Amino acid sequence: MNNKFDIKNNSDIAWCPGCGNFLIRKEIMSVLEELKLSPQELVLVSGIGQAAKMPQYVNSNFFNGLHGRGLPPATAIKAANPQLTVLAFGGDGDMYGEGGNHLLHTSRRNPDITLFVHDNMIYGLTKGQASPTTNFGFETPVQNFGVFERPLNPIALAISLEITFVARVFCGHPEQTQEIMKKAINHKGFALVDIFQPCVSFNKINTHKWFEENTYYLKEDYDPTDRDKAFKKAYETMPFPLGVIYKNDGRKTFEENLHIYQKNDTPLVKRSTNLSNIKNEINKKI
Amino acid sequence: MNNKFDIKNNSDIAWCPGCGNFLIRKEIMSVLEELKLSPQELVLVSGIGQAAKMPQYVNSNFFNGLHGRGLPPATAIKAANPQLTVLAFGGDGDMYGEGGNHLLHTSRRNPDITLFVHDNMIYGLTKGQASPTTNFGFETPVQNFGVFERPLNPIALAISLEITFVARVFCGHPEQTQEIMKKAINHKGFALVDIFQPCVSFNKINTHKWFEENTYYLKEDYDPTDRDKAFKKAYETMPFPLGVIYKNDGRKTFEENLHIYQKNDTPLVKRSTNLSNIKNEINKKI
Amino acid sequence: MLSKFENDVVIVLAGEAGQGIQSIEGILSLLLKRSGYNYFSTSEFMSRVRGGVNSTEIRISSQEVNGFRNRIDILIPLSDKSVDHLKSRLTDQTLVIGEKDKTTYKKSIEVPFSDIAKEIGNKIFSNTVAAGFICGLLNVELQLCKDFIAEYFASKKQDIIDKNIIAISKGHKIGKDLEQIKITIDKSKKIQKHLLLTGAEAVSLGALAGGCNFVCAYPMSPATSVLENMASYSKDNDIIVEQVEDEIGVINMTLGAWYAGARAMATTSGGGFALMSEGISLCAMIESPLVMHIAQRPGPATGLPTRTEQGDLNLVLYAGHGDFPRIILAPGTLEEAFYQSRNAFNMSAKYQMPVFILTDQFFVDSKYNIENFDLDNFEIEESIVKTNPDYQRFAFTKDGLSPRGIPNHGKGLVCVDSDEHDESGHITEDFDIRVKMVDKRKHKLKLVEKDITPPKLIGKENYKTLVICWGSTFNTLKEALEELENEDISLLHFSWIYPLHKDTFDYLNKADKTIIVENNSSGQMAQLIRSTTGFAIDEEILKYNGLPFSVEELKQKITNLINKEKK
Amino acid sequence: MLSKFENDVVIVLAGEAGQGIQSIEGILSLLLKRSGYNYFSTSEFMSRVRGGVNSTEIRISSQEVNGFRNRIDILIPLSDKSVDHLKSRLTDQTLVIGEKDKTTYKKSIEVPFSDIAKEIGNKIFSNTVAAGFICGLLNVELQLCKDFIAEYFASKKQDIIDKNIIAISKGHKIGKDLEQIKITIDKSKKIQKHLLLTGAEAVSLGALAGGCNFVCAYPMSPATSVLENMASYSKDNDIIVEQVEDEIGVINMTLGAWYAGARAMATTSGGGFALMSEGISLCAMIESPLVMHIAQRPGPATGLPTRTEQGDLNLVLYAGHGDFPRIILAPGTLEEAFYQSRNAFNMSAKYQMPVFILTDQFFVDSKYNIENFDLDNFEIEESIVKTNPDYQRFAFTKDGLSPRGIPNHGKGLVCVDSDEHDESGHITEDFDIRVKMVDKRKHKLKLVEKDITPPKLIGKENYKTLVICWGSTFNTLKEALEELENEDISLLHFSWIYPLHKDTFDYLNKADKTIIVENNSSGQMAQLIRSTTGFAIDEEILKYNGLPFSVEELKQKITNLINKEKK
Ligand SMILES: Cc1ncc(C[n+]2csc(CCOP(=O)(O)OP(=O)(O)O)c2C)c(N)n1
Ligand SMILES: Cc1ncc(C[n+]2csc(CCOP(=O)(O)OP(=O)(O)O)c2C)c(N)n1
Ligand code: SF4
Ligand code: SF4
Ligand SMILES: [Mg+2]
Ligand SMILES: [Mg+2]
Repeated sequence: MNNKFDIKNNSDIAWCPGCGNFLIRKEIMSVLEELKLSPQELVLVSGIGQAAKMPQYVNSNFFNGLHGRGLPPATAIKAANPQLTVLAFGGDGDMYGEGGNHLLHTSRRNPDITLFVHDNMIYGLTKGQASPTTNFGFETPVQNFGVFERPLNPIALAISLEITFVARVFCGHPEQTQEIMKKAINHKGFALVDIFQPCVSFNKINTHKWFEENTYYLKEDYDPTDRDKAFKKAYETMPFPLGVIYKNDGRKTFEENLHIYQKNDTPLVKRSTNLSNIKNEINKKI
Repeated sequence: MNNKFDIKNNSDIAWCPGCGNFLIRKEIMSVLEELKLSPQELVLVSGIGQAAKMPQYVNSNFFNGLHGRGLPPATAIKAANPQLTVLAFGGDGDMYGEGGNHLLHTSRRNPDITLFVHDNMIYGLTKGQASPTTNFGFETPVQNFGVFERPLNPIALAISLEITFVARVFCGHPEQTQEIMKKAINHKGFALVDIFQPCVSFNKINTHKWFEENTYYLKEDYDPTDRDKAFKKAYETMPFPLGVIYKNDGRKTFEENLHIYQKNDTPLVKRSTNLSNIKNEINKKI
Repeated sequence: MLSKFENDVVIVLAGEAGQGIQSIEGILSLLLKRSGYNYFSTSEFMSRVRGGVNSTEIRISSQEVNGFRNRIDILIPLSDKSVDHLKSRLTDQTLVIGEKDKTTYKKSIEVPFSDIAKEIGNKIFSNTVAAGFICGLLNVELQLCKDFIAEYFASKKQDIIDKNIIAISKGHKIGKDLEQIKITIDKSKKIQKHLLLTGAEAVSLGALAGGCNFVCAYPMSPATSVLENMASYSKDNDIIVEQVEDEIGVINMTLGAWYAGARAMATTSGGGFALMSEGISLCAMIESPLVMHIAQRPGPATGLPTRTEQGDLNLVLYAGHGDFPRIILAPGTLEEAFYQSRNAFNMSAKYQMPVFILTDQFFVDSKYNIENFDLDNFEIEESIVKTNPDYQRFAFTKDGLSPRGIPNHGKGLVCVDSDEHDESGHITEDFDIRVKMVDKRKHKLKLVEKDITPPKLIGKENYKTLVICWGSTFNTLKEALEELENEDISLLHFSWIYPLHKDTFDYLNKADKTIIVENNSSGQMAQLIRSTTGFAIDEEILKYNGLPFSVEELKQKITNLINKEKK
Repeated sequence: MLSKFENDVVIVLAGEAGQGIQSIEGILSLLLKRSGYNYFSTSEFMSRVRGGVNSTEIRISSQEVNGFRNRIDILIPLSDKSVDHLKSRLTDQTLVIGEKDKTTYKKSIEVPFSDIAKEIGNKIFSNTVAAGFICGLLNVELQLCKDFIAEYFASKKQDIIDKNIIAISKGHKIGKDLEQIKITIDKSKKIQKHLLLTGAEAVSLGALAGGCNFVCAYPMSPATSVLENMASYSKDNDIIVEQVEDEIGVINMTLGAWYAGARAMATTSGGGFALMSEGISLCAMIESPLVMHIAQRPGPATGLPTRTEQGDLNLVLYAGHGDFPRIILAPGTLEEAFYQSRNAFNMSAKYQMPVFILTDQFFVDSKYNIENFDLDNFEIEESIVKTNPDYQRFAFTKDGLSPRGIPNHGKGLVCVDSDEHDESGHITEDFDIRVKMVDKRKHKLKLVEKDITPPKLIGKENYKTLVICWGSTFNTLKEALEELENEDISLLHFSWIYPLHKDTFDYLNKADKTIIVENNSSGQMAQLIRSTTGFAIDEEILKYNGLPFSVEELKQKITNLINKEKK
């Protein structure tokens, strides 16, 4: 691959051979190149997990933070410097488990960032415990009687939160995935792309083949701006619909709503402090 | 009031005169009495906030824990002793803000507990900052340019999570509220009752009158088991629908799913340890 | 009988939450300060929005004495339970002034605030009457009062303004004409130009002056006031203020903001800070700057949420897993709070480590007048470098600090990672790099040494007894020792807690007897001193009922300890 | 040339994650132990599921020596990079045995494990061949091997079982026939009856024996194995095991479980524990029992997630806001791990305070044989009382402990509150009750004193040099000191960390020289000792590259320090 987002030692990647993450990486790099972004203006943000290692393997700025905590720094980075393109990556455990509360509230803020969740329905890095999206009945060394908690439906959740762009893809379909990734990044506002990703080491149920067999694409005439329809789609399983399931344009972003950007779009980080304003503030106390 | 759930020094209650919490307290006490529960078999669990003080003012067992953290202990208490009736109380900040992640995942477990959220659309105890449900444009000393985050829609969220009983009431309507409280407690599985509650000290917008004027009751023929319709209702505002908005019977509860209760319904806390089993476990290591 | 108060009077307002103590105090503080009085106030309140009993102490004095006094000279009870609530602080000299039913104490003067207010048109004016009354007692110029009231209520309707002016005038007259009381306190023109600040305001203004432009917080008493202040400054200053969903979001957002190039601060209390422990560890690993204000309240858990304690020092010292450096400051005065908060930003940016400003409820809610700040000779240091294509965020350098770049400022890439990483910021499991990175982070604490503010010695150098304190107890303790007039006792106050100043041991070792005063139950500062220097402080004066020390109590306790020794 | 190994041989398996080192070790450990060898193994691995290089050390010895050895006698490399990865541990004596392309080291013996496996039918049998080979080297009875394999693969198809039996036999033959190696190690029948356990299993079985019946956790290396063990026990024992959404949920659920009457445990590592800090404070306030296992790994932040360190002692000592008591244990041996974990439940229930069991990756992943446990003379203490109608959860009592009731067990009500509370558990702001409650909680630490396990002294009583350690470093250090054969040096090991045993100072003070050994970068135990006793330990041997100490390295470092002194 001759892509400016590729890294030098790309043979050192710590994922398992055959892991869906390799596909996602290739796809996102293509998209970034196609979008003519520069590594400098791009920031990849993530938590911890196999998915969350993505930033390490893309030539760009990155903030690879704590497990579950990708969204708060991503939001802050975008707010402090809206000229950056900010993409967040995480696993299903990372973003829907440990970090669930940030997902709820990031949706309320609607920052102009894109979140990619590598949904392998398992905790990969910690070697195969159930994640919030693990299927009912799945046995693991911890869930040794099989998972009985209802799997989280991230699409329904996202729609209920009115996340302004909600899509699902399967990384085994590069063309379609790239198309949707592009749309998600171009979308103004918070976008969630739930990526079906096979974990070849710990998820022997939801395999490449399984995803292939249990997904289909939304038709051209599907209208993602219709929330009611979107909900219906969100609950479809076996096969699961792929594509942009819900979309809600026109809502202001977090950055746009911030007072400091109302009249002046210079990024906060490029402004300097105004000493006389500070003095005024102090002298109010006389 | 001559109710066995009333407390001796009920004149010492730390809420503001006129606060909606007094109504909720009265309502819940009536319901508890009506349901013929005993204080001993009842456990009220809460976090921190004005709403979360409720257990202090009801004559029963209680676990008044940390801000945002009511649901995990409630779940554990019910699991350790399913013979107890476990009710959780919290504020909109408590349960939808700080504690949001537990709401997501408690819904997946579906323990047989009831959650009452006193939704006053404000942080009461900390004196008037915006909560996750505060209305758009509301000004506070922190949100001094007005709230611009989209308020959380707890009903839509709850339905998307398939919480098995989702209702909304206005505490200013004791009769209807008690009816629904009763249903919620009797419901087998996790039940959420979002209670519109005026905060007379810090919320001068969403007042008793406002709630009165901006709510209506779902008709008798409304079918709460229809998820699609429930979603539609969830997004209705001004007026907001009151009543049981969504219901999903028949799902197994957390306790029912636990291996230890598959063949034996003696509460865990009443069982004693079996030394020979332990020895067996140890001797497997020879 | 005539009650005389010379050079210092302690007036206490008491009443239910919501009755308006805060607004009376708000009016009085500005009026008294502007008319040239030294002003000090502090409040204690219950964890409720209405009801209960709260009280605010107001001290007016000829000298700048800002200690908390137990003694009450004049009590103005607004509710029935007020006198009972404060009974332990009433003396034979105390005068209780107020409405009939509330003035049953032995020395009482009835002033029907409410009736007067009702005459004016509404009971709500009674607070203004009471404020006027105190101004009258203190001979504040009537015109000043009237002008001030017009200004204070400027946003209200004219009718309300007018009636408040009547109210203040009526109260003023009663106070002025009252013959049973004679208060003689010096005023000064200098004071009129002073700032009048709370601890929270001093911290907030300091942050503003230090270039803070991003504030994240989740509301929590007693730290919320700093959040609210920063929000108020954001009207005229470029500051992003965001209330976050929880404290974990707060710390992670704050770190994201610094990463992008902002100068960010968070404010919280012990319980919220506990939730940030993991994030503090991230801060250390990515060598991010971070300024964090922590206003302590009594724990554990929810504890006494509106009261005061110095019980979170250990938490702040050790929060986060793994070994890493940090700086902890604990201002004793408003000046220290301002300058420390201001300098915290440069320092944190320079050393790329967290700087904690540790206050408490007593400190943030206390208010007094101080000279205006010196803003010269200070610059917001441009600690961010423009990156080259081969930029490495964690480069090993001679001086031990890796130049900090931010995204899209130069040709390089800025990569930070919570895993152990190589110089470029990428994950590594190389054992040697690991060791070098740990050493690099640890070494920064050495670099800080030259910046440490030494502890402040009050009193003679050749003391016999050394009383040690830290943070908010300073003013009260200083006053107590001044009143003891014992030349052999000096005071050592730490406003820079960690790393401890190198002279600490020598200071302690010189004394025949050492006494530490801490507003907690275990002597956490004494433990820190011992673990660092090995020095075991002889005596501890600890308080942990949720209230601050008073001057009287400290005088007593120190005297007891000194006498005990003599026996 | 003949390689002879007497009484002790260190065999290291190395290869990529996923290549099967663990399964070879799994087979070998049981086979060797069951045939009467003293067995020790420990693993180091990268934070990845496939690829990289990991290694497992297996020691077989005549004596029970369970220290980590740096020296490798026989290396079996399964991947190309294995030899390079371990080069610093190879000596002139080291033999590298394996496939052609991997045995380029100076002393190498080629054994074509894969080719043999392929002959049998599939490359995957090569691990069994390798296991058989080592058994052959060690003269394990072939029949034992075959029987064991049949048992081990019992759940597989007969064809697979058969082929594995062929594989082990073929490997065995090669090993047995190999003339270049002669290994002489004593076996013993006694060992056959021993338990073979990892640290994680010892902790887990201890918890089981202590009556643990509720386990909450969020997966986190290296603590997950305890969660998985407990889950496996839940098949035949009444245990609720729940994986929670996050660590905050974990701690709060655990406290809820205790409140209802369960005996609950959580297991985590430093980062997860940091998130529980606020919950620990709640535990203290509601005086709940709590047993928490914390397996340390190198921080800060994500750090080196699969490696080892003792860097979280300070966090565990001080996590949570406010002042309150806790107990910290850190087992040095499997026996200690079992008994401490078992006793933790009674102790925690009795004193109503958190008990932390502090291990680390090295400890939980190490495995060796020990005598079966003594389960007599121990009872799960019924610490729960039946409540009366006037029951008060936080009653002030003579002995300082409030009898603990649970809901619906008796006529009383059980009320617990994170705010400061009165005896009945209801919110209070009464200043006197506050003080009494703080004192009551604090006093429990005094009560604990009589239960504290004293530090263990190995060596003569009249030592000149005292080497101090805690937790997992015990076995390695003990072995190092034994080999030094210096009568003047004794070892003092702390398995009970906090509160420190009262004799600590005397032990230290008796020595001419004190040396502490800690697997962290700042000497956290030394700090604790200093802050508690004032004693400054002379020398620190610290290691923080993510690896455990080895016997060789400790011998060297201690010798250097002793010689330094002599100069
Ligand atoms: C606070 C905290 N808790 C737990 C962990 C351990 N941990 C690391 S990754 C992970 C989950 C991985 O699952 P997922 O997020 O689905 O990512 P995947 O590896 O499957 O891509 C966990 C639990 C951690 N690093 N930090
Ligand atoms: C960890 C933590 N953060 C913050 C607080 C402070 N706090 C107490 S109650 C509360 C919010 C109250 O709002 P809500 O939950 O809506 O309850 P209400 O008082 O409105 O009933 C907050 C932020 C706390 N106690 N603990
Ligand atoms: S464990 Fe699963 S998700 Fe992780 S790298 Fe391997 S295949 Fe991919
Ligand atoms: S602040 Fe609001 S919610 Fe709290 S008690 Fe007062 S009125 Fe009720
Ligand atoms: Mg996953
Ligand atoms: Mg609220």
